[in-house]
Amino acid sequence: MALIEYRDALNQAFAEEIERDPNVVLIGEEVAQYDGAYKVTRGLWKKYGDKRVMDTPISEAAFIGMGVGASMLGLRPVIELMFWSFATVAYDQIINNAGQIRYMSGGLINCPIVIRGPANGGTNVGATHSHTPENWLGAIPGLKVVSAATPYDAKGLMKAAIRDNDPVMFMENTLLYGNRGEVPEEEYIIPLGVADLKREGSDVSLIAHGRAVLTALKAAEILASEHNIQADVLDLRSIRPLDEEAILKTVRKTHRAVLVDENKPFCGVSAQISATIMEQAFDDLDAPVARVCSLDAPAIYSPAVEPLQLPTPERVIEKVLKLA
Amino acid sequence: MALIEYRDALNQAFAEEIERDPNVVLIGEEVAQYDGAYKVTRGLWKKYGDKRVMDTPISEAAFIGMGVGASMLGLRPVIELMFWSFATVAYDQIINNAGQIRYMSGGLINCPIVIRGPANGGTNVGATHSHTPENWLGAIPGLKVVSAATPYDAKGLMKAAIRDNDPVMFMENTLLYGNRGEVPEEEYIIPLGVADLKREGSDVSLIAHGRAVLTALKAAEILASEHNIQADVLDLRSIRPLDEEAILKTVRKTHRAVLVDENKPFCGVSAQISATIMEQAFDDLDAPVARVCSLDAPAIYSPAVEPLQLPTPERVIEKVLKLA
Amino acid sequence: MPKTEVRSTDYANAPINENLSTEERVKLLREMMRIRRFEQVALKFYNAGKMGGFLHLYIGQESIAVGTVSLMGDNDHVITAYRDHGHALAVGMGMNECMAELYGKATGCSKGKGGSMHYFAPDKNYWGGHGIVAGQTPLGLGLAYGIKYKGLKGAALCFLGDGAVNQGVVYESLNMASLFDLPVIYVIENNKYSMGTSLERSSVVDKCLAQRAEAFKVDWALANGEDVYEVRAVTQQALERAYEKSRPTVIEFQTYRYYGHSVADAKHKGGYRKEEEIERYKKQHDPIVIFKNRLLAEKAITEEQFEAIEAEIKAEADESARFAEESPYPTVESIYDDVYFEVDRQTEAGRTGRFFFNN
Amino acid sequence: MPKTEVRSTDYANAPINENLSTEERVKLLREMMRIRRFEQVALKFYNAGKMGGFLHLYIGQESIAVGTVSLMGDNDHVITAYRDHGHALAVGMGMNECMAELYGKATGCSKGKGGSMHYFAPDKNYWGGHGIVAGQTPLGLGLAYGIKYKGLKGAALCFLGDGAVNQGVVYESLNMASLFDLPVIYVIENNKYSMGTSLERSSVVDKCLAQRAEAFKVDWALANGEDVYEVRAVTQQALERAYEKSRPTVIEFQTYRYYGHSVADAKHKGGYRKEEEIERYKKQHDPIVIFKNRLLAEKAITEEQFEAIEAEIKAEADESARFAEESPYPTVESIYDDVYFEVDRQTEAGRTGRFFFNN
Ligand SMILES: Cc1ncc(C[n+]2csc(CCOP(=O)(O)OP(=O)(O)O)c2C)c(N)n1
Ligand SMILES: Cc1ncc(C[n+]2csc(CCOP(=O)(O)OP(=O)(O)O)c2C)c(N)n1
Ligand SMILES: [Mg+2]
Ligand SMILES: [Mg+2]
Repeated sequence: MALIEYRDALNQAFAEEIERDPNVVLIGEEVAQYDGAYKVTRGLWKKYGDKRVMDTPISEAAFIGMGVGASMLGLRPVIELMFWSFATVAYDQIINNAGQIRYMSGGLINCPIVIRGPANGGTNVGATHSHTPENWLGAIPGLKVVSAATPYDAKGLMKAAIRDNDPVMFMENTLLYGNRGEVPEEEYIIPLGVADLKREGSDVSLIAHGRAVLTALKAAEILASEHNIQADVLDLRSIRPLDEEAILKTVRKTHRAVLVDENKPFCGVSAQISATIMEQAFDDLDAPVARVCSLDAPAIYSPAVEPLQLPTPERVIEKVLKLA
Repeated sequence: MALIEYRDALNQAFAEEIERDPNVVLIGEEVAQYDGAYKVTRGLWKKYGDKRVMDTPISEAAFIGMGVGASMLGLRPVIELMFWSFATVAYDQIINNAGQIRYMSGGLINCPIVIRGPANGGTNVGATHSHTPENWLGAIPGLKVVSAATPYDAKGLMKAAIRDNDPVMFMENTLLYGNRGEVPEEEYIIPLGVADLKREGSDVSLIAHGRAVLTALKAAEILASEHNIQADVLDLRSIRPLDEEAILKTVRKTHRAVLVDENKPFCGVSAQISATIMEQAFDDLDAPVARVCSLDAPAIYSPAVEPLQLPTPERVIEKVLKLA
Repeated sequence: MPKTEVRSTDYANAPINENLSTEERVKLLREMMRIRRFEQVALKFYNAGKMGGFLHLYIGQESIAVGTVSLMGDNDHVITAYRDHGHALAVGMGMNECMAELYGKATGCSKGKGGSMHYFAPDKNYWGGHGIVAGQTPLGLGLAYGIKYKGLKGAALCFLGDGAVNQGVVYESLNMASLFDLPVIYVIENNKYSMGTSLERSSVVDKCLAQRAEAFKVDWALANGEDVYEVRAVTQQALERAYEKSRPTVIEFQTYRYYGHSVADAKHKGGYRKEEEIERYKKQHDPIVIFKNRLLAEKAITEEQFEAIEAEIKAEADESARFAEESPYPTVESIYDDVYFEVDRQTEAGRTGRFFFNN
Repeated sequence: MPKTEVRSTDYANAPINENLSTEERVKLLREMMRIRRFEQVALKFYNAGKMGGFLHLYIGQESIAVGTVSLMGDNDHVITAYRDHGHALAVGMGMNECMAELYGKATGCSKGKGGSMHYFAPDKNYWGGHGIVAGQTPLGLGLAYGIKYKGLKGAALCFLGDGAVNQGVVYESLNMASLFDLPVIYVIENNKYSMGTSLERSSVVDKCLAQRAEAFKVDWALANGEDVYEVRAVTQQALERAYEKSRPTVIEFQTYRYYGHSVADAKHKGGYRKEEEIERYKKQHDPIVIFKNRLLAEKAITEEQFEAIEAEIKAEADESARFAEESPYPTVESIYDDVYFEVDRQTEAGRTGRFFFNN
């Protein structure tokens, strides 16, 4: 297996799907001639040309709406938001047109698009550029939401997202783009709705998605080496559909859960997971489910402070130790 | 005390605040000459003129942004969204400009605006017009979110919202506009962040906001009369700030809670409340916290079916009986 | 950029109209009458409490939907806003599924899920019915983009109101249509009011709204929408521009709605517009009366034939109400259908993970 | 609507310029030099890893911020996008708080919370510094609205880029500015690229971007931004229009950025733009060189005086880096400050209910 970067794993997924299906087209700001602001689409325009890889003006509402309209005719647009934060200027097109058109048409219209891009804090770009909208979008029935933590997952999930016949909101992470991981040569697909137990333990369940999975894994190592606590680390991978069985399974095994989530806490993904465990595994709990989220304020710029606004292994460990 | 309609209670709040503070200005589509699409601003343009009550083009992003800009100079715009659902076309202005500008400026800029309008399903206007964004907006630190269930609360909370120096998202309800309730002649204000125990019981806590409070109250009556179960009915009134003490108090009293919420369940307000109880009153619970939310799909149009998509007293009762 | 030229002022002589057979001419009239009658029946039953939500009537504007849609070929597509019954019937949707939709019945065109504002018939190249003002304009762009991507010669007709032009997404779309040479035709149905706000109170224009297209080097035309021949002649030029040059156009048709913005609009008569104004339009500018008189003059139709059509259409509309009345409502369980393609079909993807979160 | 006329082509003779004292002229040059030097120092320490996030340099465009801002009176306000250091220094912000902001220090103008893209100084009528492309344009409208509401004679200068004009909210704002007679001046700083995309690849225009204002009957002007006299002359006309008629204007200044879009923009040299192009602008169109030569010709300044200013400014900039370096970082606890006015002040409202939800 090759050791490749997260961005290149995505890039492979795009290339393979462009080759496989003539309806797949990449659309967004700077995705073509510039190779993508974060080089995720590097080389694709050069290889596949204007038709398959298309630069747009800074008009997110119009180009996402255009993608939705084209998808109604059977195209499979894969649309980059340079930052997922910029979804706010295209929100109506995402929520109402991508999200509701199938329903409002009684199922007559399908919307097989992917909207993708980085959705994370931690890069000192300030509050407007550091939103984590997986809870915003997961809250909308009609949309699917995916979040990938590793190169392997990024590729497999992206291929599934492109082939999926529903609108998939795909959350990447600028801090992960340069991470390397093993990705097989042969084709593979990771279905949406399947969580991945990234570490096996027995004493506590750490449940996370996206970069928080890496935070949880780090915490788990320290818990094991310094506190003799063995943690399950469950990577949700897909927020909606959600692999509730996997969540319940780990909780029923360890009887304790700490949710690690770069979302803010109020109505964040972690709130939903906590409520789920409340509703379905209450009697299995030996302690209340705890949450480690981003500190509940707009993202601070200061490079010295922002890392501490996100969940850290230390905060995770602290919570785990309190539960025990 | 006069028995007046919810819309008129709001109307009184506007009139009183316009008279009190020369910086208060009402802005929105059809709020002036047309008296408001739902007649909430009836007569105010006639009385106070163009300067204080202002019609706009159908340009929500621009007029909300205009309000934010004006508020930076000290005005107190009260901006109507004809439906809160239309926030999607102005989302950037709400989330990033109203919500984050104070933070990004290190506290140098204040944004004392109110954005208001109906935020509810149940009127057979389809998915795009039936969003309940209190969870979307509550999730944004920097914003405040309020939801009023009665004429009395509507007036008192609106006055507090207008005087508040932070951006307040005020959720009304087209199905409540015509409801009558007692409103005192003399001036009063209801602070944000204070829940209201609308019914006292001992066996179970029903926690709700907005129109769901009325649903909970109906359920409570039937529970009392038919099942001899006495329910506390707690009206949150304010989503952010949230009166957690009141929530914990009722839960610690009854040891059982059913959350009634017209939000969809995924990352809805009820998810946050459930997580809160999990975190802070786990040991007080005799049963898992249950939720009765809108059925988790886009809002259906059909007038015969939509009422059943929202929480009903029957669904609340069913949940309560399961807990007991 | 010059206003799109239309050579003749009697649009009956425009190439696209002069070769119309008698049958085709009568069909134009008939389609307009169908829309009007359908809505009159809908209004009756709306007032009788059979429907919920809004009912935005198209009555007074029929010539625009019928004229434009009558030109559509296989690769042409339509999309519009919430005042959508006219376009729906014009593309050939049946009154039955349209009326049943208003009743919120499972037999409705959108299974009772969309309602008045959300009619759809993709099989007829009709993509809705959209409730968020101007939200459909980038979708129209996307249809045009899709047509071009597939290498087809066709156009997307995207309708919007005179109030909708003040949503920014319209200008984003115009720039992109022009930049990428997309065959989209934005048709502004200027009925002079957006709810209770007159054009003058919402929009600053030089000559007209369509002229704003110049900012993006998009061709435009201003035309009188009351004459279905004129509508066709002007639209045809835009279609040719789309087919031959893959270039967009903005057309503004002057028109008028007789009823309120939606049914519950007490102020529309004598409030924000004078009763005399409404009466003047009805008397002097009614697209059905005008076209009927023209066909009578052309001897394409007789008064008796007209009445026969009236009767047929009345029967069709009445029958649609009966059909709607007798149709079943959707079940509560069906609330969860049509949310996800994969779930509906119970594909592998649709069976993996949890999709709905009520407990 | 005619392009705003500027009578003389030597803008030194424009009324607003001809009466400038020598001191005032030198100050214009000095302010431009301040911006450049500040950014050069910032770049050095950015590359040394002292800062995070983006750093969008204004170098090459200094004449625009300095020229426009030099005209501002007490009731005039400024707002801009993320390329905001120039406007910030031009309104009189100190290098110290600006540099400290880049370092993310508590002594920064936004307490280290905003960073490079989010400078603010309301006491100097400077309202940011905004990261979302064109998101500031309705705020500019609101400043103008607020000025008018308060009965003041003033204007809001709202800056945006050539790529930003394709956000719809710009057109919504123009329509409203025109409709409500609001004294806002939109200043497009056309540096020919939005990130890696040339104007031609993003925007269809007839004569220029500013001309799009005609669609809303808003006056406009296209001007060369490299000459600070021209910037002042053209802006002054817009200000007068704002003061006297409460009417908006769109001005487009042609300009150029020497560096990449932000510092990490490998493709800006020899990628999306030729090295020769950059060199040509630096050699022939540099606003500081041009103005320096003019002042030398006018005998308003000597080469020695110029060098003395250089030295002063260099000291000021170096000192700002020292100040920033030695300043403390914000505490982790301060993350929760500046979210809510009421909480910060612990008013009754700020002590009621829970505001933050980490456990
Ligand atoms: C974004 C948005 N804002 C407001 C509304 C409410 N609304 C529905 S129709 C309408 C008026 C639109 O007028 P116009 O575009 O002229 O179309 P017409 O109704 O005349 O056909 C308004 C304000 C909406 N549906 N969506
Ligand atoms: C809504 C939004 N979309 C995209 C971006 C990313 N972005 C930041 S600056 C920029 C280019 C803007 O170019 P222009 O307006 O010409 O200004 P310049 O950088 O040249 O000063 C882009 C695409 C953003 N910040 N906001
Ligand atoms: Mg209209
Ligand atoms: Mg630029």
